[in-house]
Amino acid sequence: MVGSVNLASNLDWVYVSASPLSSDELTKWATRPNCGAVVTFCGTVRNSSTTGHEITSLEYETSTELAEGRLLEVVGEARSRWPELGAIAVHHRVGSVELGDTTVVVAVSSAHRLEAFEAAKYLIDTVKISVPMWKREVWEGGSAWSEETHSIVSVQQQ
Amino acid sequence: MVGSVNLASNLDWVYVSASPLSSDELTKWATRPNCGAVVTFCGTVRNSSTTGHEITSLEYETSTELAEGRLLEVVGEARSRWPELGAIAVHHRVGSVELGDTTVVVAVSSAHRLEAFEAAKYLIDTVKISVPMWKREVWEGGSAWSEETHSIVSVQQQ
Amino acid sequence: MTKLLLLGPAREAAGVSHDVVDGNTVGVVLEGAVKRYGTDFERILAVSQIWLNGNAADPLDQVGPDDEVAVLPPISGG
Amino acid sequence: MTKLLLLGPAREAAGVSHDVVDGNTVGVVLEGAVKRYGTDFERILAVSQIWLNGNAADPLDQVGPDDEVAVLPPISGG
Repeated sequence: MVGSVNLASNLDWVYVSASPLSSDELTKWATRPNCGAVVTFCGTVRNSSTTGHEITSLEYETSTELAEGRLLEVVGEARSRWPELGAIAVHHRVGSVELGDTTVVVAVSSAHRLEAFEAAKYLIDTVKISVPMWKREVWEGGSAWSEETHSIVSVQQQ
Repeated sequence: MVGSVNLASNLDWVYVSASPLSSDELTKWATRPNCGAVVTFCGTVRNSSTTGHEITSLEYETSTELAEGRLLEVVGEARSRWPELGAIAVHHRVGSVELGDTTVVVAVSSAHRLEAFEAAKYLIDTVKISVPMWKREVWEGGSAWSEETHSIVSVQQQ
Repeated sequence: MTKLLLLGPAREAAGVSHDVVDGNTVGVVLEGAVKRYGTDFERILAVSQIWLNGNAADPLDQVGPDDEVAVLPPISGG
Repeated sequence: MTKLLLLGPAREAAGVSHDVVDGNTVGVVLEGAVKRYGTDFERILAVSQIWLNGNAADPLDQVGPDDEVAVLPPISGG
């Protein structure tokens, strides 16, 4: 198990990885005896472009240290908003990601399902706007930065 | 692939099964090229009882035909509420289910994540109140029907 | 003669999950079931939903040998 | 002397991801970076966030050789 884990609790696991992500691994990791609900979100590369090209893959770039630090902040904010949560895992892919492959996975467990749904939605919404992560669209013969951009916002702003 | 599948579209898959459920299988099945988001919900047996005993497992009983028919109705209602959904899968376990094991899995894909979250929540909330399914709590030396009961409601009522 | 499907606590009270009962309406079939299974079953029937071939039924609905009347007590969720 | 981390379009405009630049405040370090990398970089810097050791920075923040100034252009989500 790699990535930045809050080892004291073994309840928080964030990871920025150049290897394929396994939503199954996160779902199983988040499943706990006192938690009846696990909500998992997978974001995958779909055939939709901001630059008008027929994209074949995406290329994600970041600083692993800064991105994992910000992911832990997002997880901490989720814990303060939903103190009854069980385990929280957020993994984000970097490097080249093919069409259909998973770029981000969030898994949250809780005794009851409402908080797990709410927290999973907050986590992915906030990861998308708060974590430093740059995306290049790659097509046959070229590539360019995604044209849908916005400033990084704090984890409290979502 | 077993269970009641809407073969015309290959987009709806409901299943009532006496074998262990695989949330990974449902998540992978629901992942489609035009869908950037997949939300998966797993409900697991937790150590919490309505009868005051130290439960070791749950025993689910139903009519597979009636339950799968109702599951297809729930899926149909979700499609009419969120027409932009991709694939929808709902599997429910019957028979004896151990502590920590999965009793129900919902997986929904969509181009964008908001509808996938909303539909997954509607699906599990409605499955819990609309699908005929009876639960016995089993402990060392005895068992009894769960004491939290309510009448079955229609799939539109949620 | 109509097929009867008994589920959960109704199955337990009746002692069987499937049966065949005389009657040409849902109501008459259920009266025959109460006569056959007794007061424990009657108490559960009073709080149950009745489905005919998978849909909510009325006591006056006509039934024949190919129809299935199901007794669905309150459920306990997933 | 302070470490400089350049990300995404800032990295592309500068031609390097890591560098070392003279200066005892965040502002002076960034002026040195503009002088070194040119106007493409300057244009991106104008719309970027600046972090110092992982937190939002002010141009007047003091920096030394163990500090890292990061230039974070607008992001494109996950």
